[in-house]
Amino acid sequence: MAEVLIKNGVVYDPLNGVKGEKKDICIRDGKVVESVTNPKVIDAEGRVVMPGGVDIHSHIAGGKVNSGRLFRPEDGRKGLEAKTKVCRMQSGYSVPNTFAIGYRYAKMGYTFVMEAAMPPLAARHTHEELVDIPILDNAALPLLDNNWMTMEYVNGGDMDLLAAYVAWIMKATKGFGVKIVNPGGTEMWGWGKNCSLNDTVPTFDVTPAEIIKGLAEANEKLEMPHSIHVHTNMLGHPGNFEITKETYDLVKGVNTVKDRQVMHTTHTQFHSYGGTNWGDFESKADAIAGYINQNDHATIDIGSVILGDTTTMTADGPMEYSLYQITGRKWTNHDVELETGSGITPFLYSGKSPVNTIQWAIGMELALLVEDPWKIALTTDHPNAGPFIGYPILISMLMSKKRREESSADMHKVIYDKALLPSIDREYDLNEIAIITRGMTAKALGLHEHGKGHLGVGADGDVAIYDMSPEETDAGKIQKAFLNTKYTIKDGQIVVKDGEVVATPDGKTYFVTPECDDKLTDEMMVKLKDKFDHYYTVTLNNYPVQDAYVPNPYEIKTQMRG
Amino acid sequence: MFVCTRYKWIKMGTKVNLISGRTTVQGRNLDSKLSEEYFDEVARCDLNKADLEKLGVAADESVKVNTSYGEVIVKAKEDGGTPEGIAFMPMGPWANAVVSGDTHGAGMPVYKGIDAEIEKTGEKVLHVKELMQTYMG
Amino acid sequence: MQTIKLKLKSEVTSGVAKIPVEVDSLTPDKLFGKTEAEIKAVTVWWGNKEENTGDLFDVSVDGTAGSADEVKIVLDGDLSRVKRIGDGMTAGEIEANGDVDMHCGAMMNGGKITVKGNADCWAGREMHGGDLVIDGDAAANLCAMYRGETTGMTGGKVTVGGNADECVGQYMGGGEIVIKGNARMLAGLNMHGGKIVIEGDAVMPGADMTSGEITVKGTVRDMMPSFKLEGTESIDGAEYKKYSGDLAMTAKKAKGTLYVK
Amino acid sequence: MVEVTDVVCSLCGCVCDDIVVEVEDNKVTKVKRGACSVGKSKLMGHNRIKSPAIRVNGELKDCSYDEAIKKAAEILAASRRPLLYGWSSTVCEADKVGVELAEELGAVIDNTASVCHGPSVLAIQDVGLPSCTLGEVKNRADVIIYWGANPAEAHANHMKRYSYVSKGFWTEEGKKAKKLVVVDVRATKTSKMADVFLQIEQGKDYLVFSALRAILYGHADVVPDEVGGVSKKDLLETAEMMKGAKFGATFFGMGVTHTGARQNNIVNAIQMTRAAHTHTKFTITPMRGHYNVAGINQVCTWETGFPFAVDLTRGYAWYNPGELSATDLLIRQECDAALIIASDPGAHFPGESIKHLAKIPVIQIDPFPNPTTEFADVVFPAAVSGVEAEGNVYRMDNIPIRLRKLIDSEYPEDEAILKRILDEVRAIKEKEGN
Repeated sequence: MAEVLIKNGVVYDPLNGVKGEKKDICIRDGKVVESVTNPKVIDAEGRVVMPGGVDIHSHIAGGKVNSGRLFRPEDGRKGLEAKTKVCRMQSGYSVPNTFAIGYRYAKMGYTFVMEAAMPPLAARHTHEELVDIPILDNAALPLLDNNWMTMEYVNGGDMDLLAAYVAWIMKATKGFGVKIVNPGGTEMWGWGKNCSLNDTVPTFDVTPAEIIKGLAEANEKLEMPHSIHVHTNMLGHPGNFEITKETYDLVKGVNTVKDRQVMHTTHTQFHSYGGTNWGDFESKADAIAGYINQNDHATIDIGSVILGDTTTMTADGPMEYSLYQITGRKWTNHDVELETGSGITPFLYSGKSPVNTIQWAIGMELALLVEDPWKIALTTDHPNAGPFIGYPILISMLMSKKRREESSADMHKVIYDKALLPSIDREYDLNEIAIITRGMTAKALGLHEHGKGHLGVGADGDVAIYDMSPEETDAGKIQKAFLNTKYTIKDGQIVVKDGEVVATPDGKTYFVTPECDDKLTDEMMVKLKDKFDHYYTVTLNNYPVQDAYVPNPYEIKTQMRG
Repeated sequence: MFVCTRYKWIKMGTKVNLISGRTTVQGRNLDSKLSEEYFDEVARCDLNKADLEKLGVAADESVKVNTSYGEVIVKAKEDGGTPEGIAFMPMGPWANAVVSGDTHGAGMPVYKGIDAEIEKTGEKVLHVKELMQTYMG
Repeated sequence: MQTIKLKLKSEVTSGVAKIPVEVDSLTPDKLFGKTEAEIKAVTVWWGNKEENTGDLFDVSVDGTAGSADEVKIVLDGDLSRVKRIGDGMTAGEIEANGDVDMHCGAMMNGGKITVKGNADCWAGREMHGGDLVIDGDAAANLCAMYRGETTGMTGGKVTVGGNADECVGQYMGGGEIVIKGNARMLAGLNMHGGKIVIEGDAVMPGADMTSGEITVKGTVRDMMPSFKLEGTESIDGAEYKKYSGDLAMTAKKAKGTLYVK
Repeated sequence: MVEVTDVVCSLCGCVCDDIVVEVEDNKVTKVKRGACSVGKSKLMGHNRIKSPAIRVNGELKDCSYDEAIKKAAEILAASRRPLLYGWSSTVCEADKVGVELAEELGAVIDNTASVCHGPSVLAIQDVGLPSCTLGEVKNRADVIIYWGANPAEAHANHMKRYSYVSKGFWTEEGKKAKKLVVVDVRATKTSKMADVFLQIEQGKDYLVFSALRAILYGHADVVPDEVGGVSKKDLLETAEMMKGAKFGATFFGMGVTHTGARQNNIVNAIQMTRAAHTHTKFTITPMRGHYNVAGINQVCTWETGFPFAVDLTRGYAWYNPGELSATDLLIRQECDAALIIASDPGAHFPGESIKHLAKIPVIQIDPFPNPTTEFADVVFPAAVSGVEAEGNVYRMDNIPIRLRKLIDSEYPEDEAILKRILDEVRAIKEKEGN
C-alpha cells in the first residue's frame, strides 16, 4: 500500500514529548512508521503539524441529535451546501447532517469524535448515524446511570453484578464506556421531577452519589479504557459548583490499574456556577479549577460557549425542561423506558445577556486556570454550548489575551464584575493546544494505546497540517488556520487539501467488549430477563445491536478483575 | 364516567360531512388490495340508520357520493357509531375519488370533513382496476 | 427608468408536466447594469437543470437605469409555474401580468411587486420591507414564516384584492396586511406584532397570538374560546368587540388584540 | 418445521417484536402468538408480483431485471423533475440508497408521512414534542387519551402491549387503575372502552384543544359554555382528570392530522400537553401508520437535514411540505417521472393527484400488485421486508428494531434494486458527460 512522507513540518506531538520540532512523519499502510522507501511526499513547508484531533465529547449521532435536526428546519437551512463530485449535500449549523459533520470536523483536522450519549435501547440508531458520518473514526458512550438494573444493584451493593450488567450493556450496544447523566434525575423526570446529588430516588432507594460511586467501581473492575464519563447533577443551576466538587470527591478513593483519571466530568462550564439565582449568578471557575489543580483523579472538558443560536440537547430531561421554561421556545422530550431520557430546546447565547456573558467567560476561565493541560479538554459540548465549528474561535481566544480583551469589550459589562476572564493573562502555546485537542483526549479515553492522538511509530496515520507557522500570533489567522487545514490525512490518505474535502473514506467504530465470569453473567441475566419479560417493550433477543450496524469495527477486549 | 353526545352537526337531507379512515379489514388487505375482501370492505360508505332512511337506501345498496372533486359509487352500510350527518368511508381508492388534492400549503389533503351529497343509484360499484382505468388518458 | 420585459415562452408550460421555473436570479437588484445579452445569459433553474433566461423567456430591454431603484421588470406569459418572483429584492419594481406561483416576494426587503392575478402559497414569506400588491386571491401561508422559524413577516405592506387562504401572517412580527375579501382559517396564527385587517369574513382568527392587532370587518366563524372580551370600541364609525388573547398561551403572553364585529 | 421467536412485525407503527411463527419448506405456515389479525395477514403472505415488467402499448410485459433496471434508469436520468415517493414500508438501508438516488438525480424525495403524519412533523417543527417510549406509558401512565385515533381497529395491539390494557411496573393492575379518554367524531370500537368519550363536532378539534389549554392555564372563565360540541362542564372534568394524572399519555391519529386545521391541530395537541405538563407529567405520541414511516423520516433527516418533501434540484436540500409533498407536486402536474416504492399512491392519494401519475412514466418497486401497478410503466417485484429480508426500522416512538428474515426469497431486496438503478443512472450520466 501507499507510503506517505510529511516533510519539513513543525510537529507538535505531546504524547511523545515533541513540542514543535522540525520532524518528518512517515506513514505506511495507514500507520506511522520509522521510515519509508517510495512515498508520496507532502511538503509541510514549516507549517504546524499535529496528530489528528480527538474530540472527547460531542453529540453527533443518534435519536436526540436527529430530533434536533428534525425539529429545526430553520437551522438546517443555515448550512446548505450543494453536493460536489466528492461530497454529499450538507445542511445545518448547530445540527448539521451526517455528511457535514464528517467534512467539517475533517477540515478542522479532527479524525476521531466520541458521541457522548447513547441510550442503550436506541443504540442501533446511534450506530446507523455513525456509519453515515464520513471520514471520522468514532465511538459512543452508552448511558448507564438511570437504568433500573444499575440502581437495583447499587441499592443492593452488588458491585460485581453491576459490573456484569455494565459489561453486557457495553457488548449489547457496541458501546465504548460508561456515561452518567444527571444520575437519578432522569428517573425522577419520569414523574416530572428532578433530584440532587444526595437526594434519594424513590422506589429504587438510592442516591445519585451512590450511583456514581458504584459505576466508577464497576468501570474499574472491568478495566475499561476510559473512566466513567459524568454529567453531574444540577447542570446549569446557579450555585451548582459545590455539587460539582462534591461529585469529584466521591470517587477519590476508587482505584484504577489504568494510567488515567477515574472520573472524567464533562461540559464543566455548566457546572461551575456560583450565586443563588440568575440575578446574583457568578463564575466559580476558580473553585473548580483549584480542585482540579490539587487532585489527580479527575479530568474535565470545558464545554465553552460559542455566541449565537444553537440547539441544546441532553439526556438530562429536567434540565431541558427548565431551559424551555425560561425561553418558551420549542421543546422536545423523549424519556426512554427503564434507562434514560432526553430533552432538546434551541437556545441563543447573546453577548448582551449578563448570564450568557458569564457563561461565555467560564469555559475559557477553566481552560486558563487549570494549570496542567493534561487534565482538561477543549469542547463546546457540541451543540449545547455551541457548535463544534466554533473550536477555532476558542483556540484563538486561548492563545491570545488580546483577542479575549477585544471580545470582552463587546460583551455585557458584567464580565468585568462577575467573571474572572479579564484578569487572566495566560496564553496557550501550540503544544498546549495540541494537548487539549488530541494528546489529553486520547489518553483520557485510553485510545492512545490504540493509535490515536499521537504520531509515534505504530500510531494511526492521522495527521493535521495547519496553514500557519508556529510563530503566528495573529488571532484571526490562527482561527482561520484551525478552521480549514492545509492537509488532513486519515489512515495515510489525504482527505482534506487546501481546506477542501478530497476523499471520504469510511471511519471505524471503536467499542469495548469486557468479559466477565460466566456464573456472574448468568446470575445477572436472571434479573435482566425479568425486566424484559415484564417492563421493556422490546424483547431481550431483539435488544442487542447486531453486527450489521458496525461494518467497520475496532474491538477492544477487556477482562474483569476477579 | 361521562359521555358527551350532544352532537350539533346535523345537516339536512342527503348532504353529509364525509370522513375517511382506517379499518381492521382494510389494514389486513393493505398488501392485497386486488382481493374481494378489500373490495367489500373499502368500496363502502357508512351512514347512520336515520340518514339511510332519509335516502331510502337499504344496507348493501349502491349510493353515489358526490363532492366538488368527483363522484364515486359505493355500497351503503349502516353504522350506529357514525352520527347523523356524517358519512364514513374506509380509506382507499373509492374514498379518494372524491377527495381534493389541494393541501392549502400544508402538504396534507383534507381527507376528513368534505362536504358531500349522497344519493341512491342503480349504477354498479367499480372494481379497483376499473376505477384506476378512469384516471387514464 | 429602465423596463425589462420577460415573456415566458409558451413551450415551457405546454408539456404533460408543468415544471416550475425559479426566477430568484431575476430581480431588479440582480439585473441592474446588465445588457440584454447579459440578461439572456443569466441562469434560472427549470426543474433540475439550469437554463439561460433567454432560452425560456423572450427578453427585451428599454431605457436605462442609474440604480436598481429605476429598474422595472415586467413578467408576461403563463406565470402560474414561475416561482420565487422578486425573492429577496430590495429595490425597483416587478409587475407580473397573470397568476404567479409560490414564494412571490419572499424575503423581500424593498421595492414593489404588483401581481395582476392570483398568487400561490407563501407570497411575502418572511418579508421585511417593500410593497406587495396582489390584485386577485392569495393562497395559503401569505406572509408566513419558513418551516420551523418563529418569525414571519417583519415589515412592509401587503394588499390582497381578493380572498386569502389559511394561515395569513403566521408568526407575523411587524408590517401590515390588508385582505379585501375573506380569510380562511387561522389568520394571524402565532402573531407577535404588526397589523392585519380582514375586510371580509374570517375563521378562528388570532389563535395563539401574543401581540399585534387583527381587525375582522366581516363575520367571524369559530371564534377562539380562549380570548377575553375587554369591551367595545368604535373603528371608522363601526362598533367592534375588543378581545385580548390568546389565553391558551398563558396570561403573561396573551397581549394580542382582536377586533370583531 | 422450525419455530421462530422474537419475530418482528412489518405492518404498522407498533412494530410488535414478540411474535412466534412456524416455518416449513421456506414458507411461514402458522403465526402462533403475538400478532394481531392485520400483522398475521402480513406474515402469512399474499399474491405477489411475479416478474419484472415493462408496459408496452398499455400492457405490462414480463422482462428481466436487467431490462427493467435499464428502462427505469433511462426514465429517471431523462427526467427534469423526478419524484421519488414512498419509503415507509421498507427498511432504512433501502431508504439510504433512495436519498442517494434522489441526490444524484436532482429529484424531489417524499415519503408517505406527507399523507399521514406529515402535519405532526410540521407541528413538531413549530413547538417540539414532549414524548417518551411506549414502555414509559406501559410502566407509568394512569391517564391515557386517544384523540382522533382508533387503535382498536388501526393499531390492534397498541392498547394491549403499550397503553391502556397493558400492565407495567407502577401499573400492575392494568386498566382497572387507569382512565381512558377517547375524543372522536364517531363512536368506535375504541370509544366503547373509554371512561370518557368526548364526541366532538367534525373539524372542531382545534377549538377544543385551545379551550382545554385555557382551562389548564387557569382561564376557565373565558371559555364559553360549549366548544366544538363539548360542554364546558365536560371540558372542565377532562382537564381535572388530566391534572390529577400521575403520568398522562396522549396519542393522536389521522382523525386530527387529516381534519380541518391539520398541522395546527397537532400544534394545539402538543400545546395542550405542555399546558398539562405544568401540573403533572404529560406526554404525547403520534400513532404512526406504516412500520417504518418513522424510519424514513429519520434517515431523510440525518442525510438531508429534513424529514420529507425535500427538493434536491440544486444539489442541496430545499424543504417545504405543501410545495414539495407528493400530492402537491402531482396535483400541480409538476413532475415528469416518478419512482414509487413500498407505498401505494394509487390507493391513498386523492383522485386528482392520481390523474397526473397516470400520465407520466411511473416506476414501481413493491412485492405486491396494487392500484398503482395499474398505471406503472416499469414494475419490480421485491422481497418482503420482515419476512424475506432483514433491516432496520423505527417504531412509532422512534425505537429502532431490526426486522428478521424468516424465509428465502426469489426476489431481490429493495436496497439491491435501488443500488442497481443508481449505478445505471450514474453510467448514463457518465456517458452523457455530466
